[in-house]
Amino acid sequence: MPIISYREALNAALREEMQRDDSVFLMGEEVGHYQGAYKVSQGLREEFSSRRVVDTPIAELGFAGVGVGAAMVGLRPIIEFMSFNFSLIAIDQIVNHAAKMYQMSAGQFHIPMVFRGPSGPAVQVGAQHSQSFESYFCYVPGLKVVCPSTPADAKGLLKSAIRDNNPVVFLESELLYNTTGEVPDGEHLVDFGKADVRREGKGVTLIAWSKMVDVVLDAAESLEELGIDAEVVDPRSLRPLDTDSLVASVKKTGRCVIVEVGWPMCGLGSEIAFQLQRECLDFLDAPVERVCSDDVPMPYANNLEQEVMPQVKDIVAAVKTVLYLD
Amino acid sequence: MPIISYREALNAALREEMQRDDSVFLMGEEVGHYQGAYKVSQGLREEFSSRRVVDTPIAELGFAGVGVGAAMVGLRPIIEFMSFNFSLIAIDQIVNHAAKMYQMSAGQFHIPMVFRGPSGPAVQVGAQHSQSFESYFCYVPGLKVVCPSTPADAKGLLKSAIRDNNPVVFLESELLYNTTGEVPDGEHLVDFGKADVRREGKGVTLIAWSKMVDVVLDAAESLEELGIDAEVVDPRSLRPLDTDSLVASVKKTGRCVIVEVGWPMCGLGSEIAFQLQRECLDFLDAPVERVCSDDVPMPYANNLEQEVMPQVKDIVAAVKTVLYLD
Amino acid sequence: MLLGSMSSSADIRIEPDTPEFLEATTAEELLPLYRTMLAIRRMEEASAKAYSVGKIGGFLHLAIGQEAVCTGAVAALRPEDYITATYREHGHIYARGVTSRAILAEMWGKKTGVVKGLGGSMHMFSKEHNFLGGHGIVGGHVPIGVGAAFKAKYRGEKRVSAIFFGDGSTTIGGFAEGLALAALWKLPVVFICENNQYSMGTPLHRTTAARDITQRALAHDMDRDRFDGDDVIKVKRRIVSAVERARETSRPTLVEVRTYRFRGHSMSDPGLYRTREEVEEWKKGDPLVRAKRRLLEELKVGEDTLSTVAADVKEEIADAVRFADTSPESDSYLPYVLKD
Amino acid sequence: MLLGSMSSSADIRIEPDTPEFLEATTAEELLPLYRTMLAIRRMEEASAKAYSVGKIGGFLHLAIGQEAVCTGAVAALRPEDYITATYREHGHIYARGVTSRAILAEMWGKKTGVVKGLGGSMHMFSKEHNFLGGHGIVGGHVPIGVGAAFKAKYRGEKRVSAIFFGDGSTTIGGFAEGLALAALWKLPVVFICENNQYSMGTPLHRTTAARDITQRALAHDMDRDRFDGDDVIKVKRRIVSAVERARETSRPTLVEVRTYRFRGHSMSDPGLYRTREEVEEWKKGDPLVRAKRRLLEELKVGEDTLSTVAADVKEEIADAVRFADTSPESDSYLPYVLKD
Ligand SMILES: Cc1ncc(C[n+]2csc(CCOP(=O)(O)OP(=O)(O)O)c2C)c(N)n1
Ligand SMILES: Cc1ncc(C[n+]2csc(CCOP(=O)(O)OP(=O)(O)O)c2C)c(N)n1
Ligand SMILES: [Mg+2]
Ligand SMILES: [Mg+2]
Repeated sequence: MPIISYREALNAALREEMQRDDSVFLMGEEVGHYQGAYKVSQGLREEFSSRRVVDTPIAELGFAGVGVGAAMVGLRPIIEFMSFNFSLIAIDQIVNHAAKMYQMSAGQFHIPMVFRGPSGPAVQVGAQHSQSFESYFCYVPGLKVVCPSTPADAKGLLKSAIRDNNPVVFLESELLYNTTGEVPDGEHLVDFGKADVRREGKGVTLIAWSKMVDVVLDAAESLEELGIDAEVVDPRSLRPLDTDSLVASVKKTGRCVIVEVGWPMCGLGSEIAFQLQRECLDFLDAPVERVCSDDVPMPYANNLEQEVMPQVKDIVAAVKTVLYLD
Repeated sequence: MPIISYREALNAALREEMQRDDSVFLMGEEVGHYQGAYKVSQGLREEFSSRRVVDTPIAELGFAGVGVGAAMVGLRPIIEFMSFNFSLIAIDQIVNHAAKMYQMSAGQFHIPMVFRGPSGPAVQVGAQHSQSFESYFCYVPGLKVVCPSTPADAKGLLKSAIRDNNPVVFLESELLYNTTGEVPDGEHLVDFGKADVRREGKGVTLIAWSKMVDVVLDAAESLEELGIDAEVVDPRSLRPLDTDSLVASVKKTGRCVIVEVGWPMCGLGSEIAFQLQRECLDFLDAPVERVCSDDVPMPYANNLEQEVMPQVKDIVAAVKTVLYLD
Repeated sequence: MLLGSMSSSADIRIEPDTPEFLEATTAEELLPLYRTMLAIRRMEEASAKAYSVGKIGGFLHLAIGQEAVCTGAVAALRPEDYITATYREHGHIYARGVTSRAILAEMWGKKTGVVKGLGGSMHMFSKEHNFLGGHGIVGGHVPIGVGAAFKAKYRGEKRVSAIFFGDGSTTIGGFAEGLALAALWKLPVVFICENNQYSMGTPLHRTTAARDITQRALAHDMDRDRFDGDDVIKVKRRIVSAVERARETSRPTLVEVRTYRFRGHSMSDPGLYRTREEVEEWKKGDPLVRAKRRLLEELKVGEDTLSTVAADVKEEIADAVRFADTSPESDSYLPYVLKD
Repeated sequence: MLLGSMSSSADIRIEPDTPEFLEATTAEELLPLYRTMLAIRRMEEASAKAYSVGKIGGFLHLAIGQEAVCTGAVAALRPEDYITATYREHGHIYARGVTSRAILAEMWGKKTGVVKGLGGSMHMFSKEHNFLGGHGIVGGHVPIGVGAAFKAKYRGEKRVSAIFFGDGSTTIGGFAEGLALAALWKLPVVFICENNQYSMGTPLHRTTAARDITQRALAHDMDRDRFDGDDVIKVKRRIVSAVERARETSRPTLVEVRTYRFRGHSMSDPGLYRTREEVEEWKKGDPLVRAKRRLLEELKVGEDTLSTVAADVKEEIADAVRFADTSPESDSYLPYVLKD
């Protein structure tokens, strides 16, 4: 299998789906002439013309709404947010319009569209550009939410998202665009609602998604040195969430640490913890722990940014807590 | 103590704080000439003039931002959203600006302001007007979130919110505006971060806020008939959250049902459940349960709306579950 | 009269209310439009009544007084054209061909409603009629209507997207962005502002510094038009010219139609912010009265014909009410969360 | 030249680049402005260098080429006036009086930075200087600046709020709403669009259908002005008239200043969307070159004076770099989540 980057995998998914179906188009700031702020859409305007790779002015609410309207009448829009931080400006279109149209119209209008772009902190981009809003989108019935952590999942989940008949919020990570991995050529679909056990283990379950999977895998290495055998599970799609797989892992290990780069309160981690305690309270040998970013707006300075974000050492410490070590 | 309505209690808080401090002003759609869409600001324009009771055009993002700017330079704005459903349009100003200004400016600019208005479903107002966003605001460091369930708390918490030096999201309920209760005249402040045990009991802890407290109190009556002795705790302020009181109650009862009118996934209920299992796993005789609205956009028809929202019978059923009855 | 996009706003002419300014018409054209307006009026009167006895819940926004705008504008469109509207959309969807039965049953929250009781008064949709709703967030539907026009252009279809909104919507960002994108991309949109002088209790002069809503078009060199909405034929003619420009040259137009709602913003609004005199003054321009007078006086339609129309409408609405009353309650909403 | 709000946009005149159109000035006035511009240029050159070796992280947006706009505009304001700006704000905050030490230390993420390393390049604030930031969400700061003007009027203070933003910000709702509210409420705002022809890689003609950004003012009968931003004295004069109108009559103005950034949008942008010729053409209007020429040729300032200025600026920036280099790392951010 060819080894390509997460960015190239996304690009391939876009290209293949646009080749397959003329109703698919990409719209957003700098997606065309500029080739994408993060070059995810590299070459697409040349291949598909400005009709299908549409540069927009800075008007997130407006062009997200244009996507909703176009989806109602039969197109399959992919709306790129240059960063999901800017999706807050457009969230009314996502939550109040895209997610509700199918129900409000009693099934007459469905919204086959994707909102995608990088989410979560990058490097030193400050408080307004370093946020994670998984839980905002997961909260809303009518939306699906996915979050690939590998190039192969990036491709397979994006292709599935584009073919889905519902609005899908597709959260990428700027920090992952350059990571590489094996990715199947051509048709490669990853279904939603299927977690991926990235590492098997019996001592503790570590749950993470997107960029945090890498950090957690590193932590698992460190833990191994300490003789702790960690299982790492990546839910991949957050809504629908593959609770069964998460529960199965925790039933096996009896302990769980959820690692997310967002803030603690009302993050997706709490939801997962709720579900775990409900489904397998009697299997829990310790409370479910979570490691999140500190509960602060992201500071700019590099040292502080590192302090804020979950690090291997924080994960190791949390694992020791649930193992009642130290 | 005089008995007044929740609406009048809010009105009194606004009036008293505006009398006390000229830097306090109220801004929003129809707050002045029209006396408020729900009459919360009745009479205020007559007393304080249009300078301090400012009618706006329909431009939630804009006037929320005007509030943030005015707060930066020394005023204490109260921004009314005619409904918190419309706060989504303005949420960028709340999350990206109001909540972050103090940190981004390294403490130079603080934002002493209140965003207030009705939140949650009313009666048959449909999918776009029936939403609850507690968890969106609770997620954000830099915000405080409060949610009064009684007239006395409405007054005391609103006065505290107006005096707070941070942005406070103040969630009212249209369904509570007409409820009445004893409210102290004049100076009456309720501190944030102090839960209120609305009913003592030993058999199960029921946690609810805003309008759901009434439903839960009704459920407690029904439970009493079944011989179940429920404790009802209203956190009142959701961020900061009085985890200690919630934990104390659950340590006593060993069982907990959280009732919220929002959707299940990533609601505040999951956060509370996370904290409870972390703080008192060994005291839990059953998993923490939650009763939420069904995970759907709100339908219009009255019978369906009732089906969607948490009812006494749903709460009773959940309590039976955590008591392993039936 | 189409205003060239370069003219300054001072050029705008509101036509005086004299017969010479009425657009020529025939009984064949006007009578069906009159019938539509009358049916909308009677339907809304019936819903007001139903609301007061609790058969309808939630918010109910009536357009009584404004019927000529939706009726004339919808008549200017072809069936394949798209329509997007606000919560005040009963007239638009009726004019588009959805039955009074389906509309009233919807407000009653019944299974037989146009959206099976899931949407209610504010959220009616009909795919068959290219009617894209019925929306409750002020300004939110504007980009959606622009999206429908985007699709028409994308597909090379000669279809127009008509977007209706109130005067109060013109300050919100969603409207500004929708307008800007349609202008930039030259999309076949007709933006139709139903300027009924108020957004809830706020008169237009407290909503905007401009004297005229079509000034917004100047920012984008967009075509614009502005006129009184009391004469349904005039509305139709003027909108036709914007529609055909959109269809043939894919250029959007911002149209402002001056009108008035005779009732409150919604059923819960006593309308204290307007004087009785003001309301009475506007009622003199009642589009139904006006159309009826033209039919009788200018177009020589007999009283008996109009009586037949009135009786026919009365029976239609009575039947629709019976239908709504006797329809089964709405049932499950669960199939409509996610599409397979 | 102030454009009356009623004039059609066709009236707008971009002044030709000939000496007769230069506003009269003196060496006393121009020399300090020149020094400011030079310091901004050198400071930004130093930060570009620091970025390339990793001393600065995140996004870094330079305004090299645009210095006359912030320098001239800030000179038109009084210390009590408020300023709100974008992420491209180094020049504005420097012109306002914050030291190059505090600015560079901020970009370096140091404790001695103007916001203690918490904000970085994009988020600088100085309460002492009535400088309200440094904001990263396009359009988001516009209503905030309007809010500062609201407070001035609320308190009856004769203070003006100047809001800077790019050409690309003019399509977003936050800008539209801020503009509309300032017009409606007659607030003392000067909206200053730094039209550098591009928003990232998008040229203005792909951002808006209008030929000119000040057309947006026509929608609100707002005063407007539009001119080239290469001559710092002209910028100051033209902004002064808007500022004084705001101060004296509480009327907002929309000003568009045409300018150009010589570098990419941010450090990571190679700027492939512009031709070398285009960039070279604009560089001929370099505001520093222009000011220097005027000082030498028209105002007879000696070469030696200018050399002294250059040396002085060089030393200032070298010192600031040393200061930033040697300052301690930023420490705790925790005290800045909630104020007591
Ligand atoms: C974003 C948003 N803000 C506020 C409201 C509440 N609201 C509903 S209708 C309305 C007035 C709208 O006035 P206008 O646009 O003139 O339309 P009209 O009702 O007169 O037809 C308001 C403020 C809303 N639905 N959406
Ligand atoms: C709401 C929002 N959308 C997108 C961006 C990403 N972005 C940052 S600057 C920029 C271009 C802005 O162009 P312009 O307003 O002309 O200002 P300039 O950078 O030219 O000074 C974009 C798209 C953002 N910061 N905020
Ligand atoms: Mg109106
Ligand atoms: Mg620009």
